[in-house]
Amino acid sequence: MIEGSSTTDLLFVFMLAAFLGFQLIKRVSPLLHSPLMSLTNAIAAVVVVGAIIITSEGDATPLAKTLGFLAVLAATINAVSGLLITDRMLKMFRRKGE
Amino acid sequence: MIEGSSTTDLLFVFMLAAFLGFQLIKRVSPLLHSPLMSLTNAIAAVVVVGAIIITSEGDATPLAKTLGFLAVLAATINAVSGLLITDRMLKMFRRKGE
Amino acid sequence: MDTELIVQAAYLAASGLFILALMWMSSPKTARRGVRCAEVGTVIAIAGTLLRHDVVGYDLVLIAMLLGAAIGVPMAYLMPMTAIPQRTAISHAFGALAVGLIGIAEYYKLASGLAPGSFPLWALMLEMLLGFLTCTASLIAFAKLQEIMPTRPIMFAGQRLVNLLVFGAALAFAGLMIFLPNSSQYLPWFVAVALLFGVLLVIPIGGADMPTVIALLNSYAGLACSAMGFALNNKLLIVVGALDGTSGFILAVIMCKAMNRSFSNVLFGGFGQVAAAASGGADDRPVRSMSAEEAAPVLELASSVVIIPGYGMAVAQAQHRVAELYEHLEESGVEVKFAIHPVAGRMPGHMNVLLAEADVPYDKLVELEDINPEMPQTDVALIIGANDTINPAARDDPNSVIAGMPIIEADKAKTVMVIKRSMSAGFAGIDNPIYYLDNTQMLFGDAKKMTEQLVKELQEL
Amino acid sequence: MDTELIVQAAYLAASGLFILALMWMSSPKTARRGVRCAEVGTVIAIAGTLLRHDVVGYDLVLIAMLLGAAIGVPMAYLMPMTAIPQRTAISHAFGALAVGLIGIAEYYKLASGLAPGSFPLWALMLEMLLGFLTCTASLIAFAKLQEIMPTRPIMFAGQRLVNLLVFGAALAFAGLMIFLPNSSQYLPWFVAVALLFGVLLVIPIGGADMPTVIALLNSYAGLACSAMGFALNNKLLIVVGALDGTSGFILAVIMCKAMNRSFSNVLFGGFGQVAAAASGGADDRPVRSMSAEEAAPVLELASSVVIIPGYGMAVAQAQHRVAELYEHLEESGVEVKFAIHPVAGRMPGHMNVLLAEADVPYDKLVELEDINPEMPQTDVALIIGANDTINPAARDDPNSVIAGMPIIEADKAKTVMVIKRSMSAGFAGIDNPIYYLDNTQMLFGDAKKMTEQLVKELQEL
Ligand SMILES: NC(=O)c1ccc[n+]([C@@H]2O[C@H](COP(=O)([O-])OP(=O)(O)OC[C@H]3O[C@@H](n4cnc5c(N)ncnc54)[C@H](OP(=O)(O)O)[C@@H]3O)[C@@H](O)[C@H]2O)c1
Ligand SMILES: NC(=O)c1ccc[n+]([C@@H]2O[C@H](COP(=O)([O-])OP(=O)(O)OC[C@H]3O[C@@H](n4cnc5c(N)ncnc54)[C@H](OP(=O)(O)O)[C@@H]3O)[C@@H](O)[C@H]2O)c1
Repeated sequence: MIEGSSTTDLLFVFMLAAFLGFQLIKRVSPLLHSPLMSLTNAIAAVVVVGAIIITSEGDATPLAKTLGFLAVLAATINAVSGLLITDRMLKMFRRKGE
Repeated sequence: MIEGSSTTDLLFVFMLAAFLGFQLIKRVSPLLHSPLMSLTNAIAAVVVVGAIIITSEGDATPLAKTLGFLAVLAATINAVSGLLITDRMLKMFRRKGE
Repeated sequence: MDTELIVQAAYLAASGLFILALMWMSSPKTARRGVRCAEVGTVIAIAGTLLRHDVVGYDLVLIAMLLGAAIGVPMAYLMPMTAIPQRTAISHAFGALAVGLIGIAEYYKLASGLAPGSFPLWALMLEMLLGFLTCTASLIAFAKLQEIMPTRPIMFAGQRLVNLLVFGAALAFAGLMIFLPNSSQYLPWFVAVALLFGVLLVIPIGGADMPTVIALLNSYAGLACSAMGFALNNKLLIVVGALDGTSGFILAVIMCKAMNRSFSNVLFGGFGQVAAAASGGADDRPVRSMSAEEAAPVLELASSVVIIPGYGMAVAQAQHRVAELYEHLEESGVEVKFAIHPVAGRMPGHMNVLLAEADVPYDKLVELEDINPEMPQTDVALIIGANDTINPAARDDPNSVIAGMPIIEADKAKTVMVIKRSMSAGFAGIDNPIYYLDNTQMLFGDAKKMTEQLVKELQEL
Repeated sequence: MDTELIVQAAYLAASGLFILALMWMSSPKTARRGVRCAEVGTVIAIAGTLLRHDVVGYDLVLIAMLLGAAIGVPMAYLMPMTAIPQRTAISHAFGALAVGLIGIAEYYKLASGLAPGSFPLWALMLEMLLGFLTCTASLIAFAKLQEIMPTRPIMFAGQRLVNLLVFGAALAFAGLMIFLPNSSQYLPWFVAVALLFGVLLVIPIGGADMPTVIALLNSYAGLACSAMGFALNNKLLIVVGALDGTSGFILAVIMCKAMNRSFSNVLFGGFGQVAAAASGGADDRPVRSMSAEEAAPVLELASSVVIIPGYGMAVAQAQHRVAELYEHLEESGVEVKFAIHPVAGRMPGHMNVLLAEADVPYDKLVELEDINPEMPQTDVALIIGANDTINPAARDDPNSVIAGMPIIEADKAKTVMVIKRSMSAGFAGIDNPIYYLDNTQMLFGDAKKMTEQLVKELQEL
């Protein structure tokens, strides 16, 4: 197996994901546009993955550690509050009689 | 740049394309299910790409050349007839007054 | 390195174009643009491949492509629209054969250099298995649709066991070739077993169920294409295969749903027996019948008519006459609509293509969910060669073999007229209570002749 | 090598889960399942990352995550629903900051090892540019929404030129750092210029237009995340970024369409001026007004009432009272529906969230296209704090600033009742002819107080 991916691999992934995002979002009911915004915002907090790597590498410089720490903190706040608040909003949507 | 892709790259591409296919096909109007079948069939003829490589490599064995030749032939027939017939079908769909 | 970049860019562009092609198939207004995209995509993919530095001898390829085009073009223009299901089947057979043959060539080329049990070997074996079984399965489907072979399910004692053994053998050979290096001597056996399995898979299925099988084979062919992409490290093939695979799968699911059959029923073969078992029992209750002469004034005086076409219209090739009938009625101020059941005919969208061919505008074609609420206000429901798709037993009789299948509720119209040749049953092989209702009139005769007569009577009125 | 496989599998699974999450957001029935998926996806992504063999020191990461959770949880539960737009803005600022900071750290680590002009350098610079500009832009948007800053557009002479120069400077620094090895001394400058550019982008935009800006910033944040994925060779980040980017983009387009504004109008900043220029001109034509006491019996006797909420309901936090009013009317046998305009309020879906919070069942909320055909048969259209979204000038007056914006045709109802505090204009700053119609009655007052009174009167009837 080859480590790392070629640029064209990454471009394929990006193109497919963009088309997919387009199809998925178009179908979201306008009823849910507010929770959608807060969900995508929360999902984007997955950049925490990059922040973790930067912070905890063996050869991380103090600067990298500081920046990484802040990034992990910011991303975690987003992920946690974003997901919880989306759920809180969605919990309120009820059909008649539910 | 690294030549060739890792297996996980390919799996990412497959997963995204499958999700995308699912979203796209679900939206096709039932009116067009027949042309859709013949279009996807025609698109699949892109395996001709693999057939060309097999046939025309410098070190291709006679067996590979024979098999490749047949494969190119079969795939080309599919591509050409499939695309033309899909278009022929679609040309017939008209709105009132068109 | 630079040409490699161009090749990859070509593949990326081609993938994007194929995706756009499917996206634009969502509506008849953009669908032809979609086909243009697919054409450009194919050309770009081929051009990109010819640029590759490992591609050196062009002669054979060009001869094959010219020959292919020379066969493909007339094929596309001469094919009658009624033969579309057969064409799709035979075309799957060709496509799958190509995949299988490429698999063989690759195996001879690559296998010795690959580690036993490595991923590309798995992909190669899957590619060949799916390719060859789809090839013969599609051929059988073609033969059944073209009625070269008996369309009834072919059954024999111990069939399940035989199928299982053959499938097991295919897996065993595949396993040997994946884990034992230099075991290419098994390849011919493996191919033979895969081809045989394809035959076994389809023979127990009745001819009328072939459309579902074809959609499923479409899906298998797509998976084979993806497997080839995995083996050759080609993302374009993976994308196209995945799109194709999901397309076939979803169409098969839609058909199953519209027939209220379970999907596993299809996946594990062996259906069509239901239809074969229950033979069409026409019973002795009286029915009312009418001649074209009597029917024409009723149609003319109606303010709304819903035409419900079915398989009979396709068999009789009556679509052009039906279109004439529609035009005459519209001219006399009758509001005419067509009600299209998702599985009317023998393939998805069958009625739509035929009526489009006869120049009926597509905004006159209404889907099941939209037309049913209007049926009670409809003066005449004119059924032309449809049977199961309007059978009220599906709605009313929980013991019917088609119980739960959604139907067009023609029986709710004020008057029901049925054009068919006899009292015999449709595809599901069961009786239809709608024929015995008080408001039903049978117009016995061939769909084409009867509509022709109706048009003549209308002209004379 | 083996853990690498597990890590990649975790990323693949997380991507799939995020896709499912968005897929299930399509309907309120499955949306909560979608959030579950997103949660599991995030956990899997983090767990996979912690397994990587280049990740060795856990302490800092764990502290940061615990701290983050300790801040995030109370934030989520204490946030009032009316503050959602602000929260989204500040959360974008945090997210984009994280992306930018990671970019800096990566640059110091990787840049010296990369060839000048190579692809990862491009990706890194794009990541930082988008990250930092989104960060300050979101902060300004937050400040405007929270009214810490003046909400009116801030303009100065030569603004366009300054913006252009700053953007040019950012590109110049980026170019230097991409093509000249060891030019890390420019990094602080680059960051400063990117931060400044974010500020400049948003200050000329009026506070009321912030929702569109926020959607667009969501899209930028997504692109930054994808760029980071390209730089770090991480497909999960690319997928998430692309999903996020398209989501923000599509929402922005939807908002623009519903306001009949061109999209470039948003992209190049500088809007909101229209609203600032045309000042709300109340003219002297007479209007009819009514007290709650007079209005209650009219509502009670109606057989159908359509409630049309707008920004005023949100400002007054009147949703709970409105829900009570709805219940009372339903109990007295009146058929009540809510008509929801796509840009009513100040963010997409604003009214839906507020009414859902007040327990109005969502099947009572009807979209614009579906309610308009019913308006002429409606007895009372009760407008609560909406203005532009029901302004008939958009339909009738081609010279209006909102000409062509789709509206809810409240003026077609038999009686129109309008709850607002004065005759002053709405967001677009223009007069509304609906107030002067013969069938219109104004109910002057705060939305919350007025609905409260209506409920009281209804109880006493
Ligand atoms: N569309 C698909 O994708 C698909 C796929 C798989 C299965 N199927 C099955 O196919 C069936 C389709 O239903 P359907 O209502 O369209 O048709 P149907 O139930 O198969 O009935 C067709 C009727 O047409 C009559 N007919 C045959 N030839 C005729 C002619 N020349 N002139 C006039 N009438 C003629 C036959 O009666 P006479 O012999 O008395 O004339 C028969 O009753 C469903 O059961 C469906 O499940 C469809
Ligand atoms: N939703 C979005 O995503 C979005 C995004 C960007 C822009 N916008 C814009 O926002 C506008 C939304 O339209 P809209 O019809 O909802 O609202 P609007 O046109 O902004 O009008 C709101 C009305 O509510 C009244 N109001 C304010 N506070 C009130 C209170 N406490 N009690 C009672 N009434 C009160 C105001 O009149 P008084 O002062 O006389 O009370 C005002 O006329 C559109 O122009 C849209 O283009 C929306």
